[in-house]
Amino acid sequence: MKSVRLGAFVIMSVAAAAFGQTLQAAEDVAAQDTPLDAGGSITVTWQASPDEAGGKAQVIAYEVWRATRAAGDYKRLGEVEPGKGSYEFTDEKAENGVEYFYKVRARGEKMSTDAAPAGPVKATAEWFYPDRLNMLVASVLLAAFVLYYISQARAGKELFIRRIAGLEAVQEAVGRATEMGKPVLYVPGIADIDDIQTIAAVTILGRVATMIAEYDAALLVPCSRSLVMSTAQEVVKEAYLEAGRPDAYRRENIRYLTDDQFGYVAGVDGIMLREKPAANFYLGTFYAESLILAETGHSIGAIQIAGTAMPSQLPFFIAACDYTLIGEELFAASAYLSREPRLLGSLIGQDLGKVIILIFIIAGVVTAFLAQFGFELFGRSIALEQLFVVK
Amino acid sequence: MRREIPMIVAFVAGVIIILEFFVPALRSVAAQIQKWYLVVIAFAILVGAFNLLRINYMKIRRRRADWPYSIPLIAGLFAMAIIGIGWGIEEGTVFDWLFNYLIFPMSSTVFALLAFFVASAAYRAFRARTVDATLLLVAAVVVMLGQVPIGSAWVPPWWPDWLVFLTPDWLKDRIMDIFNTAGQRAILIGASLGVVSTSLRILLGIERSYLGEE
Amino acid sequence: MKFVRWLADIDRRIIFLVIAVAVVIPLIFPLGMRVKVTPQTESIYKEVENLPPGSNVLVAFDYDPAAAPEVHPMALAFLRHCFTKKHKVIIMALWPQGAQMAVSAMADVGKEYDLVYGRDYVNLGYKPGGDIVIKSLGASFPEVFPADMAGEPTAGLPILAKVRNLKDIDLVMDLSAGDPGIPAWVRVANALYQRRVAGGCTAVSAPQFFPYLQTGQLVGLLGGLKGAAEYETVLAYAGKASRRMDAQSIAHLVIILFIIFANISYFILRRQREEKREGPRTGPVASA
Amino acid sequence: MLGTWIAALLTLCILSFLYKDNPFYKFAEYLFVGVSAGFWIAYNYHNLLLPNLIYPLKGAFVVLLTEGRLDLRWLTIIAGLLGVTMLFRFFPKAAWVSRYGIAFSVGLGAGLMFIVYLQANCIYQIWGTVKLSPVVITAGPGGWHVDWPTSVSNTLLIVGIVSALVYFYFSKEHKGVLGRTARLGIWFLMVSFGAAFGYTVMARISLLIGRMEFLIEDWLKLAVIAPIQGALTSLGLL
Repeated sequence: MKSVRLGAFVIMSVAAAAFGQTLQAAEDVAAQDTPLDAGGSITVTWQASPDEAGGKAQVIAYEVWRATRAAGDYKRLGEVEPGKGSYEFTDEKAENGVEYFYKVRARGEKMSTDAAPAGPVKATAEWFYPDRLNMLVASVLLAAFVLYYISQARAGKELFIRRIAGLEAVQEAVGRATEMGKPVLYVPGIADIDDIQTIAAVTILGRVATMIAEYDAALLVPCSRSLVMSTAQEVVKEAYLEAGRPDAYRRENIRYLTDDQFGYVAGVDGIMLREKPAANFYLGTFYAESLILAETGHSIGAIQIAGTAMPSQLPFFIAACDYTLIGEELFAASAYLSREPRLLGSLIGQDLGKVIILIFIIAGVVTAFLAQFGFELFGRSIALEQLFVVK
Repeated sequence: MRREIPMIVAFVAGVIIILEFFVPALRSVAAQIQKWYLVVIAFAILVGAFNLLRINYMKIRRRRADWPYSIPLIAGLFAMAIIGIGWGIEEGTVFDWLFNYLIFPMSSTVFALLAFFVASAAYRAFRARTVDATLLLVAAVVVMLGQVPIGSAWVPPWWPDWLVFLTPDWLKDRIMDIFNTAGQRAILIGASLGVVSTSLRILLGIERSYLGEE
Repeated sequence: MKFVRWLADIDRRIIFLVIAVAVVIPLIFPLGMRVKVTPQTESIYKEVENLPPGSNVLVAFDYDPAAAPEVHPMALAFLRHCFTKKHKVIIMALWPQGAQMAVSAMADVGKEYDLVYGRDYVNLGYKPGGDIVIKSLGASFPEVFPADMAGEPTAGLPILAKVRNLKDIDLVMDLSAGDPGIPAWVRVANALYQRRVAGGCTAVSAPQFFPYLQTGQLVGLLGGLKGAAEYETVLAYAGKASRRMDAQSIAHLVIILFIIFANISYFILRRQREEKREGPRTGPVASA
Repeated sequence: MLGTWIAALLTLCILSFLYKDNPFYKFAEYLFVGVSAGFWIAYNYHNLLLPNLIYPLKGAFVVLLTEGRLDLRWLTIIAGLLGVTMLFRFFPKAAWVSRYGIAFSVGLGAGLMFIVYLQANCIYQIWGTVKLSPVVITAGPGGWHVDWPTSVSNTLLIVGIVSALVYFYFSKEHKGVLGRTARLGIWFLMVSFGAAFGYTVMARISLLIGRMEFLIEDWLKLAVIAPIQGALTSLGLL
């Protein structure tokens, strides 16, 4: 198909030349390595042929041709429709390190004209997004804060963490279940293990499971993802071992139901109605199922502790559960329950991050206010917001 | 060694993904390993399915309470999996029919249970016991009224503009724009710090309980 | 007093029954109330209205039948608007059942317009991977979707001749029921490729997207059934969403009445000093 | 028709849960868990396993046979190996092998979330906040004017965000100024939760409307009443 069209075009071009008409070429043709990519791509840009806007001859299309020598045999890569004024074409099939030349051909009805070739140009992979410097600074700073306080904690520095009511209640809930001789139900959310909230939930499960093993209550963990189930089994086994009760570990109590959101909810509701747990934990990523679980849990009289960073589901847990860990508190829970210095240290690092953010917010608000009166700093208008644009 | 090498695997995978954000050259590498994860999930689901089947099989064999219900479970699982893998899952297949007339109605009915639970939770929780509960209650009622046409139906057409702040419509928009944005934003920022430090702890092997015992 | 105590601790099944009745009655006997259009809806309408005819609009069907009662009417209204304005509509889905929702939407809307498949609209079908898919669209459409939903090659379709990658899309409309959805489109299509992104979502997820509206990452937002009814109102036609709003109104009133009863009984009982001491189980306790 | 009946009966089975646990709900629940688990197995097979493992390897194998060279797609074998480690969970003694698959997934997730949360939820949200001026001034014909509505709303937003962030401050006891600010933060959070709750009610009622429409329109009217009418008509009774 392509070769047929090409053949037809050669004939037309010859015919037009014979009639002595002219078609002006595209202007300002330039080729450069496509910025910020993994290589393998060159961007060709040009301006419209002067004939395009009401000239003698009409431009039907701009064709982009490529060769490895300026005078070499050009191969057609593709074409772009006219009508825009300035054009861009991305050659995605360039090999890294090879020098290329690009020609833009303005194709008219009866003839075509080539612009002078642009090049040589090489495709390369870039090693840094300059626009993302702010993200890099933020990442490095936060990481540094967290690591600094972890090392402080390791060195034996006393670290204070405020009371988190929801976590104080964990022991009470487990104790109650033990007294009543009923199981504890732990729902680690419905996301898979690549979700950090699930990972947080599973690490908290480890701390809770140690407590449960010590109290000798039963623990039920229905999972909606195989990977979560597998991880939960490892974590709970380890917890029972740590508590010196490896015999009490029941692998079959940490079970998979289904990946399906509502199928899973139906299953967990069934477990609640029949096993009648005295304490329910809902920690991790939750979507609509939050309230179905929490209301069913309430109807069987269980004490309920929830925690999620999903802003849309927090209201339901707040309304239907006894205690709710809000957002960041979920991520603090594992550190809080274990009291392990290294984990506590990372919490303090987070707090320092928060202080910096608050300082930025206040400084930004002040400068936004001043900017209205045309205040300038270092000869530039002071707009802190520019620092937070990530491309 | 049973923990160290997996920890290195986790570290390498995570660091590549983080670096890819800053280093364009790593893009295809990162895209590749993200695909690998999909393969791991595909294998893992077999583990889950086996677990589900085993527990229900044991239930039937040992005639535990409610054992007869395990039969439709096992039959349903095999039917769906075999039909889907064997004959495809596109529109118009048996698999699609089963989805439309078995899974979909049950799924959306479980979802719809929320209409009832929203009411019962509101009835129980929205009582003006404390300042917190009162704020929760007032905001919820105002927004609920502002949401539906009937909420502002009592406002007469000649209602003066300077009293607009007394209409549920207006109040709802302000509450959503100001209070809701403020609250959600604080949660988002706070949680992101928690996520960053949790990620770091995992990648650096400080938090490793997910790997189980030594 | 006995009644007040009964009211304070009502069997929740009575609440359930009342809710069911409140929803069913208006469905059978509609009331025909009017909805007020919010700025978030208005701005999507204007966005579509102001695009020159023939603009490329990408509509992502990221929802499944479960969210259809809310989101599907939005899809119908938005598609109608696009086709009335003669825009080209490129349909895709990040949710497995989204592509089929699109088929059913086109079956409804398509017959009202003189549309040619491949020229006026295309259904590219479903692609798993969320963010990653959108990111790849930034590079190339044909590479991500070598074939459309029916398995036909997309290479020859006139509508895709002008759409090579996301940069050729004038407006993205994401109809979303969860994840992947609006955040993914905002994160990638808007943040990385500076596309205009509008959203339609279930009412539950709407509040979390208000910050996006404020930062301009989202052009506009249709929130839940009300958003759909509002869009029907600006387009001046009465669809399913408008009828369902009546049932909404009654159900909302009923729930508010329940809340009022609950509080009345609570205050009467408290005055009688019958209220038990507040334990952890008696209400919303946020860790403070 | 058969489908509508099955769907309607299953809908009623699930709804019966609202009254209390009963054999109908139990049946629907077990069936639901089973069929949906099967659904996701088939789904993952078609959408995850085939395109990400089988097809690339098949393609690479063809290239090896026809052109005799190895291409990058062979790297997909690593994915296969990681996947296979998960299958070791079938053997409790060797279950630890699955840690490779788990660790890979956890590490990948940690890396992805690190960036995603930092960018979309942290930096962007700060960006949306730092540009707010607590007092908005506009230049008008008679000099500068204060735009009161926007000013009040901006001020409230800033106060709300700052105080709610203070609530999440862990390393000091919430007493004194800190305590009062955190308290204010909680109030903002509570209003935000109440609002989100109220806003959601609508969505939930919508879902019920959807189910009820199905029961009334598709099932009662078309699958129950219409055939009865038809039968009566054909018998000459109507």
